[in-house]
This record gives sequence, C-alpha cells and structure tokens, in this order.
Amino acid sequence: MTLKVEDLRVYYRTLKGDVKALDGVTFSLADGEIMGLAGESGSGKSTLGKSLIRLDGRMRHIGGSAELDGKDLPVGDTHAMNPFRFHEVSLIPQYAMSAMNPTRKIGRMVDELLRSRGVAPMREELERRVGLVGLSADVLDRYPIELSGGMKQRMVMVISTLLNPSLLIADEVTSALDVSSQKAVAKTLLEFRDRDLVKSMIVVTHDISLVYQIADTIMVMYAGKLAEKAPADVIVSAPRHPYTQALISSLPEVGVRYEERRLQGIPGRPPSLLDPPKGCRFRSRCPLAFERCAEEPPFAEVAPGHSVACWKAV
Amino acid sequence: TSGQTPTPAVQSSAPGAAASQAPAQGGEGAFPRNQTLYTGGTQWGAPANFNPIRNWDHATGTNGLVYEPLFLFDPNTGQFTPWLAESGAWSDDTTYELKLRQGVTWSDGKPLTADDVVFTFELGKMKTVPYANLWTFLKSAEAVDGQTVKFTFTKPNYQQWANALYSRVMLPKHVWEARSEEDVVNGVNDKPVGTGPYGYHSHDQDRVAWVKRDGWWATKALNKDVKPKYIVDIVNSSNEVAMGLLLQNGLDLSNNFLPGIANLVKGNFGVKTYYPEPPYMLSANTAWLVLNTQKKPMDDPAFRKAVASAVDTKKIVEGVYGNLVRPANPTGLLPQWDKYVDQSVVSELGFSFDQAKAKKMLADAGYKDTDGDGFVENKDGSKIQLKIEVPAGWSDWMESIRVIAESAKAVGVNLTPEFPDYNALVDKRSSGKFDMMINNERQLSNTPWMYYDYLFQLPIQKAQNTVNFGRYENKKVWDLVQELDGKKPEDEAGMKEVLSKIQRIQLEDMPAIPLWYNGLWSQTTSSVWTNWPSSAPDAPKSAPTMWRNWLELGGILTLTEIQPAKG
Amino acid sequence: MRRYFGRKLLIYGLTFFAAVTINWLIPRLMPGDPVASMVSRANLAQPEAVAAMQAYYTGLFGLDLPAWQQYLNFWGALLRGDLGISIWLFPTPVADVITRAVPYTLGLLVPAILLSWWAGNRFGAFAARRRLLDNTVLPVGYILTATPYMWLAILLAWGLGIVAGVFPVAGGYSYAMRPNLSWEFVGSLALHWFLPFLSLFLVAFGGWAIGMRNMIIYELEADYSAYLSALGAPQRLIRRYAFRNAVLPQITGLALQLGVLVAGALVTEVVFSYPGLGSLILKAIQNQDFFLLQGVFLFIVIGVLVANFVIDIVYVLVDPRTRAGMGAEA
Amino acid sequence: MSVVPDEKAAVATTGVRAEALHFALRNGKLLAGLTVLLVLLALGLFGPMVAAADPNAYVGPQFAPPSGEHWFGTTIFGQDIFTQFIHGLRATFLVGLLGGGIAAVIGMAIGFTAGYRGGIVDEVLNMLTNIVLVLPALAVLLVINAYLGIRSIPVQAVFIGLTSWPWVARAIRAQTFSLRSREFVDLARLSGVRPWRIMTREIAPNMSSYLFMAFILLFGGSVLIGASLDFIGLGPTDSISLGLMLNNAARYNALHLGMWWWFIPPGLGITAVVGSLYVMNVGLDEVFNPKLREM
Amino acid sequence: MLRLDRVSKTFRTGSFGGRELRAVREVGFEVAQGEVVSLIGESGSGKTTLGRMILRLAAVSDGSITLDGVDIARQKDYYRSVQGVFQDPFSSYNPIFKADRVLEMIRQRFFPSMGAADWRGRVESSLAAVRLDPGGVLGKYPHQLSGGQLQRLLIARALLLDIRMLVADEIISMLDASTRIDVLNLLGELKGRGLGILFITHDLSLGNYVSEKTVVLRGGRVVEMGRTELVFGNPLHPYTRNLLGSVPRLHRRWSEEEDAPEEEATCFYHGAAGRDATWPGLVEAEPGHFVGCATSGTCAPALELVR
Ligand SMILES: Nc1ncnc2c1ncn2[C@@H]1O[C@H](COP(=O)(O)OP(=O)(O)OP(=O)(O)O)[C@@H](O)[C@H]1O
Ligand SMILES: Nc1ncnc2c1ncn2[C@@H]1O[C@H](COP(=O)(O)OP(=O)(O)OP(=O)(O)O)[C@@H](O)[C@H]1O
Ligand SMILES: [Mg+2]
Ligand SMILES: [Mg+2]
Repeated sequence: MTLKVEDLRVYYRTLKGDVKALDGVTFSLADGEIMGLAGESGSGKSTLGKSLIRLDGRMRHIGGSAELDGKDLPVGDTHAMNPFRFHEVSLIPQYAMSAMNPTRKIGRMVDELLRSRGVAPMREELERRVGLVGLSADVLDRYPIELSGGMKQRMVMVISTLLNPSLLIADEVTSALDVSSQKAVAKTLLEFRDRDLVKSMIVVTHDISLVYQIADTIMVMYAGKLAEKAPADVIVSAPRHPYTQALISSLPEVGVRYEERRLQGIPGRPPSLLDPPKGCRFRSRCPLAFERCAEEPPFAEVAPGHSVACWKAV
Repeated sequence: TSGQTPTPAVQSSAPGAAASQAPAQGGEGAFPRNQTLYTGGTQWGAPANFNPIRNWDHATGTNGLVYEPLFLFDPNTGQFTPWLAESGAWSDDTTYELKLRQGVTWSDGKPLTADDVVFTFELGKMKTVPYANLWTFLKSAEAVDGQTVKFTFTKPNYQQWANALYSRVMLPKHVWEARSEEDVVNGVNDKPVGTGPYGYHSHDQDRVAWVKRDGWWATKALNKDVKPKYIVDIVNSSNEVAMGLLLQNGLDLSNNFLPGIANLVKGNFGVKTYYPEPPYMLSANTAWLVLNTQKKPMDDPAFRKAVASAVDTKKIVEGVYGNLVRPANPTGLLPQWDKYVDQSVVSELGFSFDQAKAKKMLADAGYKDTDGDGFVENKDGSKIQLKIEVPAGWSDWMESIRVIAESAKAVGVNLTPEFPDYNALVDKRSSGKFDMMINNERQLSNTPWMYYDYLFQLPIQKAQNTVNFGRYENKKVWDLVQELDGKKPEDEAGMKEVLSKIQRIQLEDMPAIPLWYNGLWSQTTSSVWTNWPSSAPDAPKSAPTMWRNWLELGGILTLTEIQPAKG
Repeated sequence: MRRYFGRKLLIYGLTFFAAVTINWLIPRLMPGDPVASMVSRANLAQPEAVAAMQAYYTGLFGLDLPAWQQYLNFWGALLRGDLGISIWLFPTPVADVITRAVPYTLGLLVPAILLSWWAGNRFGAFAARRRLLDNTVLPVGYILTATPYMWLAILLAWGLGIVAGVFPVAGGYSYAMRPNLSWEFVGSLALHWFLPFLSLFLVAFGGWAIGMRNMIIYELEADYSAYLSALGAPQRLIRRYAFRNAVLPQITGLALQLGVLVAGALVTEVVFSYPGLGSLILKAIQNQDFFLLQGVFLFIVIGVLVANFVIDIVYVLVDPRTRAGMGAEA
Repeated sequence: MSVVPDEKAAVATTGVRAEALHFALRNGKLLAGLTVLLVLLALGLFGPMVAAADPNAYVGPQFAPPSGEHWFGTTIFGQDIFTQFIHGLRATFLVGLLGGGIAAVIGMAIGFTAGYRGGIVDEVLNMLTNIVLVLPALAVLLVINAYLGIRSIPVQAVFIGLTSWPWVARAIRAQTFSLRSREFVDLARLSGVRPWRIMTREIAPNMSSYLFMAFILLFGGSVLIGASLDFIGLGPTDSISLGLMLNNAARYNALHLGMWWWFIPPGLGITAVVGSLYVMNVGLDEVFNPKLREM
Repeated sequence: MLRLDRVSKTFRTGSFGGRELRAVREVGFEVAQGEVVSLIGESGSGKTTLGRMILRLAAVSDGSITLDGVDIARQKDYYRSVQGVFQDPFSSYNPIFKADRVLEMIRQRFFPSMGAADWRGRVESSLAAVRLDPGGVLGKYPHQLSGGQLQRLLIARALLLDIRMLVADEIISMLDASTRIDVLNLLGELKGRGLGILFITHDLSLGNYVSEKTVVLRGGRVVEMGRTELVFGNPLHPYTRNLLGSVPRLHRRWSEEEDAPEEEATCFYHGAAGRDATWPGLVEAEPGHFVGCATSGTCAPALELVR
C-alpha cells in the first residue's frame, strides 16, 4: 500500500467563510496503481492533489492524515513536508505550460534544482528520460519558450519524476492539448509507471474517457467528498453511485448520434462548498434520493476494491 | 522685524565648509591665497572673449586691468584723472589736443604712441563698433607727433567727448591693424596685449585669472601699485553660490545683488558694504518706470504725473529690496549728480507719493470711473486696461511691478503685471508695443547728459533699441539736450542753466518716472584684503567694484588701495 | 533579432528626427526675435550700426534664408557636429560649451543611475515578502520616490552642507583650485560630487526598490515559483530565479525612467550649481541663449536615445525570450 | 516611479468588487494615503478661501521664523509662507489634475484606439508612442516653456499632459489587446454595438481600477514635473506654486540665511501629495490584486 | 443557405504586416437549413477563424461567403439572421455587468421601439426554448450562473432574433461532462426548428453526436468532408483516421487496438496541407464524401505526381 489517506479535511479560508473543498476523504492507493480522479469542476480534485504535497498558502489543513510507504506524510506541516517533496511525492502541475523558469535553459534549471535538493546532477539519466518521452536531448539546451505545449508538458513530466517518487500527482495534464498530443502524454504516464519510475499515480482529470485509457482505478469526487472508487472498468461499465452513473451516461461516444440515442445530462448544480448541506451532497440532484439521504452515507466498500458513498448502493 | 538675524547655522558653517572651499595651501595649480584677490558678480557665464570692443560681454577685467583708457573719471568728485593721457585740452572750439604719457609700454614691450590712439578711435569708423557714433561729430584724429593727437570736430559735443575720453580703452595698433571688421567686433582676442597692470593668466569655465605684470607705468609715474598678485574673477552661477562663497571667505569682493545681505552686514559675519546702514551701497543707476507716450492714456502728461504720485516707491525699497536701494529723486538723477538738480524746479514741480493727490489729479484731468468697476476710464469713456511688464525671472523687478500695479489699482488705474520672456519684451520695447515697463540701462557717468539723451533722444526710429523707449517726442527738449552736449564739462554754470530748463520740461511732462536707484552692489570681506572703500572717514572712496566700465570709474584705484591682511 | 534591432533603430531614428524638428521649429514659433535681443545687448545707438549688427547675426544664424533651406542647413550643420554659436558665451561654439559640461553630468548620472538601480533592486528584492522590512523600510522608499529631486538636494545641501559643514554645496570643484592631476584636486572633485550624487541616488533608489519589490512578488507568485516549491526547492533558489526574472522588466523600466532621471539630474545640478548640462540649461534659459538650449536639448535627446539603445542591447542579451524572437513589445 | 500596476489587476468582477471594497476599507496604505491626500486637498481647496487672497502680499515682518501669527513664518519680503503654501497646494493639485487628466485622456485614447483597431493604426500609434516615450519629457518641456514663454499653471499643465502619456498608452494598449480578444467584445459586436461604445462601455469599465491607478501615477508625475519646471524658473508668474516657492527660497538665499521655514514646507507639501498618491496606488494595487496582499 | 466558396484568410503579422500567415485556405462548403455542420480539426487549424469570418468579425481575404446567394459583407442587418456563441461562457459576459445585459444589447439595437411587456414575452419565450427559468437567470451576475446556464443564455440571446444560422465555436469544451450534453441536445432541438448550425469542435465524438455533415480541417485546408456517417464510418484521409484513433473511448482502450500505421509518409501531401501551389483539391471519393487526398491507393493526384 503506497498511500493511505484518512479522513482528510482541507478548507480554504475566504472572506465569506471556509470553503470546505475537501471534507473527510479516506482512500488508499496500492503499489503501482494509477488512479484516475474524476469529478465535476470544483469538486475538490485539485485540492486533494495539492493537499498531499501541501502547496497553496490559503489551504488550511483541518484534520486527517496521510501515510506514504508506511511513513507519516506531514500533510499539515509545510516545513516538514519539504523533504518529501520531489523525493517521495511529486507533482505535475495543471500549468505545465508556464511551470519552467522562462529565463533558464532547461538543463541548467534542472541541475540547479537538483543541487538545491542535495542531489548530484544526473545529466545522463536526464537525457535518457528525455529520450524516453520522445524528445531529443538537446531540448535541455533550450529555453522553455522554444518548446511547444506538448513538449513542455512532457518535459515537466520528466522533471517531476526524476527522483523516482513513490507518488506522482498529475493534475489535468492533458486538458490543454489536442487529441493526438493527449494520447501521447497519457501513454507516457503509463510508461513511467510500467518502467517503475514512479510507484503510483493520481491522475486528476475531468475527462473520464481519457483517464479510463490508462488508469487502473478511478475515483469520483462530488462536492468535496468521495462518491465512488473502483477499478476503471467497473466505474465505466457498472457504476454503483447514481452520480457516477449519470456522469457516465452523459458521455457521448463516437457512434452515438443525437437522432438515434438522446443522452441525458444531470440536472441542477452542485452545492456550494461554503455551507454544504448535511447528508448526501448529491441528494438534491439525485433521481434515487430518499429520506435516508439526509444522513451522510459512509464511503463503504461494496465489493473488493469498490467503495461507494450511497445508501442505495450498500 | 527686519532686525532678525539669521540662525547661527550660517555662522557655524563657516569653518567646516571653509576647509573645503578655501584655497589649498601651496597645492599645485592653486593660487596662493594671501596673494590672490577673488572677485565675483560681473561674469555670469564662462569667459568667452577678451575683446575690449565687446564691452558688454568680454571677460571681467579685460577693460581696466589689461586695456586702459586715456583718463579715469571719479563720479564722487566729478574729476577726470589723466591716465594714459598726460593731459588733454580744447585748443579751440572744435579741436581737442591730447598729450600722451611718456614711457607707457604695451605688455609686449612696444611703446604706446599717438598712432595707437588714432588707430583706436578710427576703428569707430566701422559701423558695428559701439563707438561708431563718435564719428557723427568727429571729423578727424591725427597724430601730431609720437605723443600728441589732434582731434577735429564738425560739432563739438563736449559732454559726449568727455565720456569717450575715459570710457574707451586704447588698443595697440600693431596687434589690431591687420584685423577685419568681423574679427574686431566678434573676435575672441585670446592673447590680449594691453597697457594695464595685469596680464592674462588663465581661464576656465568658471573663472578668469589675471596675473600682475611687471613694469606697469603707473607704479613709476603715479606711485600707484596694485596689490594682489593674482586676480581671480569667479563666474557667478547664482546668488546663493556667491553668498555661500562670501560667507566662507571664498570671495573677497562680491558685486552681486544679494537679497538679505543687510542681515549679514548687521550680524557678525565679516561681510561689509560701503555704508554700514541703508542703503548700504553706492548708487549706480536709476530704475525708470517707462511709459509708452504714444499710447492712450499715457500720452497725457496729467495721467503720467498722476501715476508718478501713485507709485509707492517706499514699499518697493523696503519690502522688495529690504532698503538695499534708495528712492529716486523726482528727476531721477543719481546722488552723484545732486549738484545738477535744480532744487527749485523740483520743489515746484516734483512729485511725491500721495495717492489722494493722484486720485485728484486723475479726476481733474478727466479720468473718471464712469461704469462703476472701481477703475477710471479714458476721457472718451473707453476702458483703461494697462499692462506693466518686466522679463520673467527677474525676480526683484517682478516683485516691484506687483507693488506698482497694486499702487495703480489703489488710485483706480487698472494695471496688471505681466512677465513676458526677455526676448519678447525686447521686441515690444523696441517696437513700442508695451504700456509700461521698468528699465535701468543707463549707468552713472560723467554727465547727466547721458540720462537726458536716454530720455529724450530724437528722432524716433522704427526700432528704439537703447534710448527713449517711451517714444516721447518733444523737439524742444531734445534741442536743449543737444545744447547741453555743447557745454564744456568745466562750464558748470552753463550746464546748470540748460539742465534747469530740461528738468522743468521733464517734471511737467514726466515721460518716464524715476523709481529708485539701484546700488553699486558690493560686499567685501577682510580676511585676506583690507582697506576696502567705505563711508568710514579714513577709508578709500573709490568704487569697490569689478563691474564692466566701472574700473575706469575708479575701480582700478580700489585695487591700488587695498592691503593684505596681517597674519 | 535583426528585425528587432531594425525596428528599434527605426524608432530611434524617427525620434531623433522629431526632436531635431521640434528643436528647429520652436524658436521660430516663439514670441520675439532672438537677434533683436542680442543686438539690444550690444548697446548700439546708431540705427546703421543696429542694422549692420542685425544683418551680421542674421547671416550668422542663417535666419535670412527660406525656411526649408534653413531646415536643411540645420541638419547639415548638425551632422557636421556644428550646433551653432552660443549667444551667452559669444563667440564660443555651442559644441564646446556642451563638451565642457558633459563630463560633469555624466559623472553624476552614470554612477547615480547604475548604483541606484543595482542597490534599489537588491534592496527591493530583499525586502519583498519579509514582513518587517516591507512594513518599515519600504514606506521610506515611497517617500523617497515622491520627493522632488530638487527638494532632497536642497535638504542635503542645507543639512550636510551648510549646517554640518561637511560638504561644499556649490561648484564642480573648489573655486580656489585649478584643474590638475593631483590628489587634492581629485579629492575636491569627489567632495563636490558627493551631495548631488547622493540626492539623485536616493530618489532613484526608492523608486527601484519599490518597483522591484512589486515585481518580485509577482514573480514569487508565478507558476514556475510554485512549481519549484512544489518540488521542494529552497526559498533561496526560488528567490534567485524570481530576482533574475524581475530584473528584466526593471531593465525596461530603466529605459523608461531615463528621461526622468536626466530631468532629476538637471534640477539637482541647478541646486548645487554643478557645472553640468543642467546648470547650462538654466543659464541658457536665463540668458535667452537659444542656440545653447537647442544644443543641450539635442545632446540630451541623443544621450537618452543612445542609452536606450544600449539598454535594448543589454535586454536582448539577458532575456532569452527576446533572443528567441518573441519581440519585446508589450 | 516604476510602480506600474499589473494588468492582471485590471479585470474585476463584481464579486471581486465587493471583496475589493472589503479590502479597501482595511488597507492601511490606501487609507493613510487617502487621508493625507484629502487633508491636503481640503487645505488647498478651502484654505485660500479662509486665508488672505493674495499669497504674494507683504503682510508681515520680513524674515520671521514660524510663530503663532505666521504659522510657517515669512519670506524675505514679509510674505506669509502659510498663505503661499495653501495657494501653492491648490496650484499643485491643479497641475496634477489637469496634467494627469490630459495625459490620461490622451493615453487612453491612443491606447484604446491602438489596441482595439490593431493593424496599421496600431503600428502608427505605437510608433508615435515610442517616439514620445524616448524623448526626455522634461527636456522637451524646458525647451517649449523657455521658447514659448509659458507662464501660467493651466498652460503648463497642458504641456505636461501632452508629453507624459506614453507609458499609459502603452499599458492600456496591451490591456485593450487582451480584452479585445475576450468574447464579450465579440458578442457586443454581434449585437451591433459601435466600436466607440464598445471601447467605452465594454472595455474601459473592465480596466477601471487600472485606469484609476494610472491616473494616480500620472497625477503624481505631473506634480513632480511641474515642480521641476517651476524650480528652474519656468513656473507661473501670475500666481504661486510649491515649486515656485522652492525656487524663490533658493534664489533669495534662504539656505544661507538659515530660513529653513521657507524651503521645507513647499518640498514637504509636494512630497506629501505625491507620496500619498503613490502609497494609495500601492494600496489599491493590493486591493485589486490578491497576490500582492500581505500574507 | 450559407455558402462558403474558396474562402481564404491571410493574417498579416510582424511589424507593418511584414509576414503573412495563411490561416484558412480555399475552404468551401455549405450549411443548409436545419442542418448541423461540424467543423473538426486540431488546434490552430483555422476553425475559429472561419467562424469569425462567417460572423463578419474578421474580413474575408479571398473567396466569398454568401447567405442565400448574397455576399454577407453586403447584407444589412446580417446579425438578425446569423449569430454566434463562443467557447468560453465566462468571458462571453462582461464580468462587471449583469448577465442579462447581453439580452438588453439586442433590444437596444434591434428592437428599440418594442414595449416592455412585448419584450418580456419575447425574452421568456426564448428562455423557454433553451429551458432556462427566467427567475433563475435574469438579474444575476455572470459569476452567479453556471457555465451551462451561461451558454444557454447566449443561445437564448441569439434566438431573440429570428436567426437562421448559428455559429457555435467550441461552445461545450469548457463545460463539465454533465452539462455538456444538455447544450448539445439543445443544438439538436434547434436544428429541428430549422436553424442551420456550424458546430466547431475538436472533440470528434461530440461532432459526431449532433451533426449531419462533417468538415475536417488541417492547416487551414479541408482534408475531408461529407456526411457525418460517411466520414466517421469510412475515414479516407490518414489524418482523419489518426484523429479518430486518438479519441479516447469508453469501453475500449487504446492498448486493445493496434496503433494505426504511420501512413503520413506515404503521400507527399498528407503532411503538407501547408504547402500551397500544388494542392490537388477535393476529390469526391463516394457520393457526398470528399477527400483532399486519400490513402496512397486512391489518391489520384498524388499518384500522378509520384509518377
Ligand atoms: N485558493 C482558493 N481559495 C478559495 N477557494 C478555493 C481556492 N482554490 C480552490 N477553491 C475552491 O475549492 C473548491 C475545490 O477546488 P478545486 O480546485 O480542488 O476543484 P477541482 O475539482 O480541481 O476543479 P477543476 O476541475 O475546475 O480544476 C472549489 O469550490 C474552489 O472554488
Ligand atoms: N488575429 C490573428 N492574427 C494573427 N494570426 C491569427 C489571428 N487569429 C488566428 N491566427 C492564427 O491563425 C491560425 C488559425 O487560428 P484559429 O484560432 O482559427 O485556430 P483554431 O482551429 O480555432 O484553433 P483552436 O482549436 O486552438 O481554437 C493559428 O495559427 C493562429 O495563430
Ligand atoms: Mg483542478
Ligand atoms: Mg478556436
């Protein structure tokens, strides 16, 4: 078990009050697992990713803990987190296009970064990995702006995984790319895992069909809470949570045509995280909702490796 | 209270700052302090030429220290002192014979001869030489022998000639004869060869230095010797700098207008002026309120006289100048010319500050406020809206015309101060497109004729560049002025007779209103040189100044009077 | 890259052209006649002499030709380095007058600009996001930038010069000295240089410090900084990168501020009667010496343009983004 | 000086608006700057009504240090320095307002037009901007003022305004560029809205905070340039300004005569006006731009 | 109805327009009433540019666009019949004004004299058409509404006018999966009401879902176009195939299919939509299915050139 997250709560402090972006999240990640993290915008996916490496200054750790490779991950302590970063937990940010210092050659920047983390520069390994993602070694002698979007994205992937972290968090790494680059990047992620460069991975995305291509498991979030986690195929073909079901059935696929089969969206909007309702947060949009839903459903395992937070699913 | 002394800060500053300002002892390139006279206040820009012809912008001392005139004139006593000339006299009504002093040599060793004198005066035949006008009445100048020159006149303008005798410096023919007109008038003349006590030493952007020359003729001939080995005239960059230098003994003689100097004189700062109390300075020229007599209502003598009575000169003298100047006599003649003022005419016709009287005079003359705006109208009922102008940036004058405008308003004359650019004002002045302005361009000289020439000269030109800016046309008085010119300087009674007639017309007509006498700005310190001219009984009475044209008025004598301070 | 410089040069060329044209045009729009005022100084009474003098000066300054020819001649003379003859210091050529003043101005400006830029940026970067410094020292920076150059100069002259008597308050070197190669003279130069330098330096320093402080905060918030801290890079490295990137806009800022700094130097010189271009301008204005004014103006324009160009080159050298052909335009 | 607001600060949403107000009311810099500015403004506006009408009148003893009667002392002529100060403040505000206003208007007009129209119009305007940008403004003003004999505050302010707009034009151009490609602008065009109205009603309001900050900086800049001109002796002749007071103090040897009360107030006045503007600007920057807020 | 005929767009870039960028090249197709045409292509292929030209937001450099046979540049009140909706619902609204200001602008320009009650009725009916509740959206600020609501409000805005043609440029790509489908369905309904729709997208599955016709763009050129089921069912151009192969699908992983062979290299033109002079033009491979250049076997012009 690489990662164990226990009842993690992270709020954002705002003028209007706390945004309960992550409100009690418990899950675990097996060795070598690639987990897709899906959900509507604003459901707390990025927050979860960031809280595991403790990034945002406005983020407040309210409670809960995380354990990585049996060691406590200090998710509540910025300072203590630092040794883990890069070495143990690493991140491919959503903003890969601007993640590299524009005024340093990439190779030099990596050298300086490594040295500052007390690691000897590893040019050869770097070049090898650059080759692995399909770039030529001379990108290291270039400035970030001289690379295209896809190239930058891949370069950041190389940098983030350079120290073979146990956990890699990839936040929306493909959403800015077009379909063919998306495919290439996604395949690279897969390859990193297959080559053991990273032990396990959380791939944050809102494109379920894409994450389905590479993930072993998919976890669906809704309004700051977990809705369902299951192996990818199960999520796609036999979801148990009404939200997951609605989500999957609203995805048009090649071949599905308006005239032939009318897809349905999910009516309504997710609740505000400032003051979320008690009980199941999907209740107001849920076609299956009943009285019990006023109570909060546990995120319970309904089958091996399949957990759902819904009274109806239990 | 104007008795307020400045804060001690100034005093305490002196020692510390002096360390940095005072001449370096014995350092290479420094002038030994105890042999050097530091002066300032004449030169406002880097010394650019040493051309004695350009007596409006040559380096300080070019005329006087290097080039010398035939005579000196002492304005206090009214006496001419033979200088390069040994003597001079009218042999008949139209012939003047001049005897040169023996043994005067140019700094290049050649002797001064009658030919040089003839040459110098004949340069005036070039139209652009400032004394070209001499040749309107001078017929010829001939060298009779090596030491004698005979001048023949078509019309003997004695007064003007007397003026020329001390105000024109002599040039060496052998150096100048090859020069073209352009070179004569506009040349730099960077190696001046003169007869005077000093020679060129060096110059820089911010100074010119003169070094004492051996064998100056006056040492032997008159037993007079200039004391400083070096004279360093410092280019003024501003009043503040001059004040600072003066306070730190960086200047021995400052000829600047320094506002607030009275406080320093009264305090214990080691700064002295000619008089220890107001007006502190000798007078040097008259500031006139020039009225454009060709414009309504300034064309009306009654109006002009009313304005004269309205102006609160005392307020200017005290408020603006802090008593550094003194109010002018109604004739405007400088105190040095007191004897030429006909007091009976003045007491009969002279004006004094009296706003009630001014109002009455206006009313009597028909200037009434008919539309009730508080200002009087022209006799024909049209509005009077006048402007009084001085160049922008001339701050004491700017202040002064504010006072004048206020005064005028107080008697119901709508007068507003304006401050055009100097050039614009020169334009307006010469073309007669102004209402009122202040001017003080005529300086003290040997003769009040100068002032009346300035006030009354005819004919009016399209451009009035130097005289009669008010375009006052009065043939009768101009004839009298010319008659005055025809009086010999020693004929004091004859002069007075004409002057009395002129002054009568002047005071009746008031073409320009004398306001105050500007001082011969001069502040001295005694740490290195003492015995400066002052009103004290035993002190020299020569002019304590390096101003242009003033060395000939006795400034050079000051240099022979001062003494090194002991110790 | 060549395009970039070509474009820049075009702008500088046009600017210079505009400046020269303004320079040529304005005296011709002004009220009054410069020749007349020159002549009036010579105290000539005779109309003929006045006319002769007038003709002489008019010819000298080429005012008798048709306007287009005057304009062309103006350019011709300019390209020969002939800026005319000073009226105030007649008959010194304007170029000579300026040449004498330039070392002083440059000696003041160049160190003041470079040092204030360097120190201001360092300090601003250091203070940013450090609460104590940010709240205590930076307000001083605001006050310094808001201070008119001449006022600070006056305060320094008064406080350190007149009251404390430590520094002289006027001139380029002691009036009692003649320029020579001795330590004494150099010491005197330095002593006179210090206060004007200090007042220029302080005002500019405040500006740079504040500018840098704001810039670097943006940089510290930039994505690449966030990424670096996500990878656990120490603050030191992040700040170093941020500084490097924040300095780049400050270089452009230097180009933008150049005019202001030159202006500051001019008024500062006036306060200290420092014998540079500023004092020269003042004199030219006071003496209606338009040829000198024109000359100084042109010199300043050329100086600023050249400095701008140097800054452009430096910018290209240090910023890979422009080198990669992005162009530096906003 | 180089306190140029970030463009990210420009676009404010209403949510941000309420938030901005919240932060504005708590921003010490903004409040302090505003307070000082308002006090000085009130002094400049109402002071002259209460005090003597003519700041140049000789009202008291000459050379008097501050006292109960003459709060800031008197000049060498016996003018009341406090009276001059409040009149000068008024002139200072006038120069700032007029000069800054004109520069802002020109800068905005050019910036908007260049940014919105793009293409050759942009090229030409951009060229013009760059030209004016590298011309040293004060030198130009000196020459113009000296030649044309500009001696009144409004005219002076106009000329200052005419030369100090380029950086604003540049910044606004860049912002307009990015706002122009926003889709709401396209949508307005699809609704048949005319370009001028798009600029004024759609684009400009989105930059209002930025425009305001730019105006503040221009205001301060104009005050400083105006004071420099006055100090060199190219100031107004028909009235008083703080720069002119400094000029007079320097010219009449206030330094050597130890009349500190003559040269300290005007300089302090200018510094206070400009400084409070700058501090306000930083405060505003923090209000509009969350990144700059203190953490 | 709307017809594009050899439409090209050249941007001038660089200083004083020194460089040219040809974003759209000789594109021609037609949108009929009640028809959705989807325009598909990778980033930078010129989709948006084309849409903007149709909306008269950008000038046509070459070729012509006509509506009912009349050049759109010469049409008065063009926007009464043709309207557009854009990609980013949040930036389609001026953030400092209320959202319904977009409706108000229509009123000011096109219905200045309409009475308040009439207007209200019109607004309500078009809101009803996009299934929005008037009380839920009117008087609100953009940030108070969801992306789907905002996009639907924009469509309602277009419906206030009796439009016949709607250009929808990536209108769903910023939306969540669940709201996406609502907007797509709305487009389906609109075509039922006789609107012609140009649906611009880079997501092939979405284009496939609603459109009758598909146009695939690459580098500004049409590489393949035709009836949707033909283009998707039998993609002829290797580029189209490549795109289709990259689309992630539910229930089928990439790993389960063999990678499409790199066909690009076989034909001189495939990778070279950018090269001008010798572009062969569209060939009708089967009725209603055009291809710019097909695989080597059927690519007649290429074969000709290879010889
Ligand atoms: N810095 C912040 N301050 C205040 N609230 C924040 C902040 N960052 C995120 N939030 C709020 O926290 C909630 C979760 O945000 P998060 O970014 O984790 O969502 P997400 O699922 O990643 O969405 P997306 O798919 O749009 O990236 C949202 O409601 C968001 O508005
Ligand atoms: N205003 C413009 N000036 C210059 N070039 C432009 C302009 N607008 C678009 N382009 C260029 O034209 C090309 C086509 O752009 P367009 O926006 O039409 O592509 P797109 O297919 O919509 O791409 P995306 O999927 O990224 O929206 C691109 O190379 C783009 O850089
Ligand atoms: Mg996210
Ligand atoms: Mg697009």
